[in-house]
Amino acid sequence: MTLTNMLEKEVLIIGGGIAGITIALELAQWGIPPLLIERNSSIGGLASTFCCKASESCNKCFACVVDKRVSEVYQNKKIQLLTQTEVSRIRRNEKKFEATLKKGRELYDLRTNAIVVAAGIDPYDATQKGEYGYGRYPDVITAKDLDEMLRYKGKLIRPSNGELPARIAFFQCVGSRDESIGNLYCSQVCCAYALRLIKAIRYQYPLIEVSFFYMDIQPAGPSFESFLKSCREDRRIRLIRSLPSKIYFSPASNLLKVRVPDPQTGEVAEETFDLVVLSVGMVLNKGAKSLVQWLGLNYTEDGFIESPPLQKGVFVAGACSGPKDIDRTILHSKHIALEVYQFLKGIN
Amino acid sequence: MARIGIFIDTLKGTLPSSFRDQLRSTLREIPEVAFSTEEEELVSSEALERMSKLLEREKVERVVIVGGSPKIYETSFQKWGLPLPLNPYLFTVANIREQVLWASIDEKEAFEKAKRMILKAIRIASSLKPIESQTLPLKPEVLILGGGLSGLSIALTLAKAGIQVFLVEKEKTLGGKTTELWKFYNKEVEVKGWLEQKISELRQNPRISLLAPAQLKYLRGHLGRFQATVLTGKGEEMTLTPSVIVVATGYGVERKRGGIYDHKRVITLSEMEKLLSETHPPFPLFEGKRVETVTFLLDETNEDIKFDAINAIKQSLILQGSLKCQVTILCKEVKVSSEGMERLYRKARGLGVLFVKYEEPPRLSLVNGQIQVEVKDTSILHKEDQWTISILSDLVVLSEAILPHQELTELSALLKLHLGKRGFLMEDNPQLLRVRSNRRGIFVAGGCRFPQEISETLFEADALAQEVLVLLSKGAYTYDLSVAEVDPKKCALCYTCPRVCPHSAITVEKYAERNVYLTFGIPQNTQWGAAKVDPASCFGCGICVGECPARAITLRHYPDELIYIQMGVDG
Amino acid sequence: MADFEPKIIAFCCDQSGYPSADMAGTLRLNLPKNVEIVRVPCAGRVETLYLLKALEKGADGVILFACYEDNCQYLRGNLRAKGRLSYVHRLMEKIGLEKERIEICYLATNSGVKLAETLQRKSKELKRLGPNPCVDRR
Amino acid sequence: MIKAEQKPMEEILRSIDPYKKILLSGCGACVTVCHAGGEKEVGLLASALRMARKKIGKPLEILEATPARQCEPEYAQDLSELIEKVEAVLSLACGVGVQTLVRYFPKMPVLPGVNTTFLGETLSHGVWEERCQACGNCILEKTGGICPISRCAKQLLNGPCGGSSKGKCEIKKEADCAWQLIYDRLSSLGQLYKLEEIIPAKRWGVESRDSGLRRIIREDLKI
Repeated sequence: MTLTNMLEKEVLIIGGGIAGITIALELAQWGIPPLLIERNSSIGGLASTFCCKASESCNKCFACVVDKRVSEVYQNKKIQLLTQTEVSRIRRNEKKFEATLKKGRELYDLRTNAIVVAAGIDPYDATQKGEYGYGRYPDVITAKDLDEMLRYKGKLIRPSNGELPARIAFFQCVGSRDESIGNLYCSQVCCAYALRLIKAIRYQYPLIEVSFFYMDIQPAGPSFESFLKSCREDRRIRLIRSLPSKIYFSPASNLLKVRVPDPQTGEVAEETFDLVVLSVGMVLNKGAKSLVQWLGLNYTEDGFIESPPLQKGVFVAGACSGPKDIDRTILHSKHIALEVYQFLKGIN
Repeated sequence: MARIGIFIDTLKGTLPSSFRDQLRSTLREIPEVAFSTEEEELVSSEALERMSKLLEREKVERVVIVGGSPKIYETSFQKWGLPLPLNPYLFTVANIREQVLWASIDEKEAFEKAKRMILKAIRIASSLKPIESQTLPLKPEVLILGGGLSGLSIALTLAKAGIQVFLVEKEKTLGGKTTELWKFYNKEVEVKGWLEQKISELRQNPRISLLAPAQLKYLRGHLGRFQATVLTGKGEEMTLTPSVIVVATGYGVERKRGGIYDHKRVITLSEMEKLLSETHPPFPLFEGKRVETVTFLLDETNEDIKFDAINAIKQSLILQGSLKCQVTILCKEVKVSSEGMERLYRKARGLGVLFVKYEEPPRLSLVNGQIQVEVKDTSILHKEDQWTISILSDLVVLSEAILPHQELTELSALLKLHLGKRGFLMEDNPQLLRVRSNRRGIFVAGGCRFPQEISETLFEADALAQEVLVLLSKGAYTYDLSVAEVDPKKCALCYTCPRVCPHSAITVEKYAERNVYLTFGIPQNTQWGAAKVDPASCFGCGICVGECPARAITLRHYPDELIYIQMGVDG
Repeated sequence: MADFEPKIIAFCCDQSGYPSADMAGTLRLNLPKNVEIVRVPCAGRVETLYLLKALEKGADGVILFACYEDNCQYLRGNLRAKGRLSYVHRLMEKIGLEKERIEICYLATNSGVKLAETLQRKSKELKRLGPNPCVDRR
Repeated sequence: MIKAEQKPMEEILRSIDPYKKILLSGCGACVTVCHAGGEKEVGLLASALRMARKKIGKPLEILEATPARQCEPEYAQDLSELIEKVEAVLSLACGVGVQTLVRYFPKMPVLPGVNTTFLGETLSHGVWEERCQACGNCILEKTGGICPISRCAKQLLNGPCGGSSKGKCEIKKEADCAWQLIYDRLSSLGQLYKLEEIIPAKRWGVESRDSGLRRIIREDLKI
């Protein structure tokens, strides 16, 4: 049997990632109690699976900020939170929106004045880059896999044998800046993200050697320059401007082989790695597609959701409107929160 | 002996019943315990209602909650403003779930540990003192320092929301560095008109008082009661009393000088922007002669700044695309991490703009009135095969070094704000969420913290406006007195606490009735100086407490006693 | 000596140490048996005197869980804690007490694993060092 | 104000070695301000001493007190109740405070816990520098307000020595040459002519301690 509940809210926020959370908290501060819905059983989204990437000192990854905000939402009684809930239909009825929400077997009929789409992003599916062997070679993992490993296990291992890797390679721009797959955009966050992971790993395991393969290093935030300098000064971190085209697996040695140019001479030689980490880029969350359709939103050239949308009362926040790191997602969401407030109060 | 009520939160059955039974028999033996009761989920509103009634009926003076992490209860009691008959600071929590049940294996051991923790919580409860809250009225008045893009968009947003804004700009004109831009990289509109529109809106807004040219001379006071002395261009002093201050004074630039860099054909990105705005197709002219080759030289400084690459690529598209120039861009990294930039970069390459990534700094020299740029191309991997390219250019366009403003050090001292390692305002501390400063009531945005591209600057400005508006929206700031407090009789006036307080919440004021330095025989009513914590500006961290050499400061919600009991040690 | 279970007093900053201890619980990580978690609003609240008193009145070891540098909610609480700890280390050297008994460990809100590992490691270290000879065990 | 520095732990331990019960007395004035002997420092030292003695198997009992100013008779006398209970006093006050206790408690050993270092100024938090030697006849008016007695290693009164180089002192390389500072200061005040006046040699035997114990007497204040 399905139960149908009636709800009347000023704002519906779709997506409980850092963008949705920030907006919910900001609106609650205004005294506007929002409804925050999240498809998964817990909120925090992608960023809440990230580990702290500090080395000797904080490397400004902002992961801890997400954790703090998540617990604030759980404690804030002004925010109505529905987890494991999805939108099954939205339509505009004059000035209001009518949405049907589905939580397990329960249905909610919601009337709301404003909708915030904070659907977030998916990491690029690395199996599509077959040449890197993700999904086939156990020791080829994505940066997200590595991040979760460090957060929940606290240690670095080779998935194939559980041992500590001695040589790691990071491949940048997997799914970004790539004409062959049609992603003609920079995901903006992966350089700093991967370098922070590298710093954290190097701090925890002083003997590990890391090679970082990249096209162009993209800066992030005010202290990036000194951070990058410290990476360059680390003799066990090699920054190599070249993206290997293929990963070979040697079953006999259980190692990954990559053709690598020597940063000093430029000679290309085959090198072996214990672990290869793919810095996967961002693509729009798959679940957002139906929202785009129901609300009549537009996609950007890069396949994200256009923000600000043309429709009144609909707002698009966070990385689903284009790649953003945690820091900029928070700023963007506060900006959206203000716009929502101005819309509801009729200020323009 | 205070009467203590015990609430056992079973956390939907997480606390096993055998455990609870043992616990209740233990609790019966403790004389302070007035009653103990169980709840399935203590943070639910029904349970809180029952709690409230029970507290009233049993007339308990302190409450111990046995359950999960205190973090799940504290906000419930302290921030929801529940009408509990007991001061929220008279509650304490024994965190059995996280620290015992989930951390130990042996059941017997677990119970012993839990018992110790509960006994400790009872001791803590007996030591607790109520803490009241206070309200500070905040009138809707904001002082903004800096009339650049950040400052003026914040001013407009605040004014629209009904805030009275004083905008202080040291120059006569508004707009700051943005006035040097001709076109957006991602829109067809010209920046000039867009900016002028904003400025005229600002000038017409009755809620915005524009003070330009003017400068901040002194600042006293705290959140809600700032006293700012502003020196106007006419040399008059004005005193403003804003509730909140926004600092958006922008950044400085410095172009490379000396030798060839002084040559007139070496220009900056903003000079090129101006040249392009004045150019009529089919081609650009420099001193009356056609410009055919342009070379951009980027990244000699500031690896963290993105907008130089944006502007260079934007300009190259115009030069190469419609003005028939050959453009070369020399850079260390192609910084395309801005929306749409990868596409523009590819478009530029498609049009024939050459990108050369260098490691060693390119050399400039004068050859027949043109600038020759020599650079080693690193795009060939094999180092021995890398050759040096030499480009004869009609114009060389430099990116400027982005620096903190000269006056920023002085301003930071005036406002008691932290200066980061690079000399910009505030350290890059994630907890400040970019727009907050070390002081409550002062916010920082724009280039004086970190120079960014226009759309990012605008998001940041809005994020700041949001914070300010939320703070001012209730007309008052209500806060608990869970803050540091100086005992003026013990204060040695050593100035340690005003120096160490990260929030500049402590000042030395004449308010104390009597001080140890008064010798015998002097009338008691003499007002004497002592350090004083402004409770509305204090964040309650307790740094000053540990630093005070006279041990004259107490942190009201974390006194010595509370810490010693937790340590299991007598003070 | 075999059953010596060192007493560790762990000062936990409310911004990092305490939530990390909660997270360690959530992840069901084992903590050493004899740990006193002392919750403080900021590592900067931990006075030099508390560190000494902890050693004087019963702890075999002390850990100060503070936030990483440049990530302190109160900007410099972690730095002050570090300064105070260095003062205590100097004193301990003079007294002839092993410096390893007091340690500062930097965490973020989400460092549950690191907190548990650090406490386990400390407990092992202290077992090796033996009981604190300065404790007033009256 | 008076600046002091805690004595090395070894020296303090040696001096209190014979005693089982002592009073550790701080002072609420100068030594509190320079973080050498206020209530905080008293607590820290007491705890450290107890541990040090416990470790060598000779437990020490310590009473703690921090009078507002140990150098005033009344405050010092307030300690009498505590002093009766102990075998010795370890004082973290300056040398003056120690001697005040000595005067009022003739049979009680009073041991210094700090070295009274100089009369100085706070340069920044935690950094102090000497500014005055209490020479007894101030010449700051003639030297642009910078004291060559305390700040010149050689206490020269009429210009720098030959060792002044690039504005730095030859005795302590990191210190500024006092006479360079005096010159710069007078020059910025437009008072360089003051340098032409010869400052006569100090009459140490009359103005200063070379003539024996100094004493100030204000007949008008006497009760």
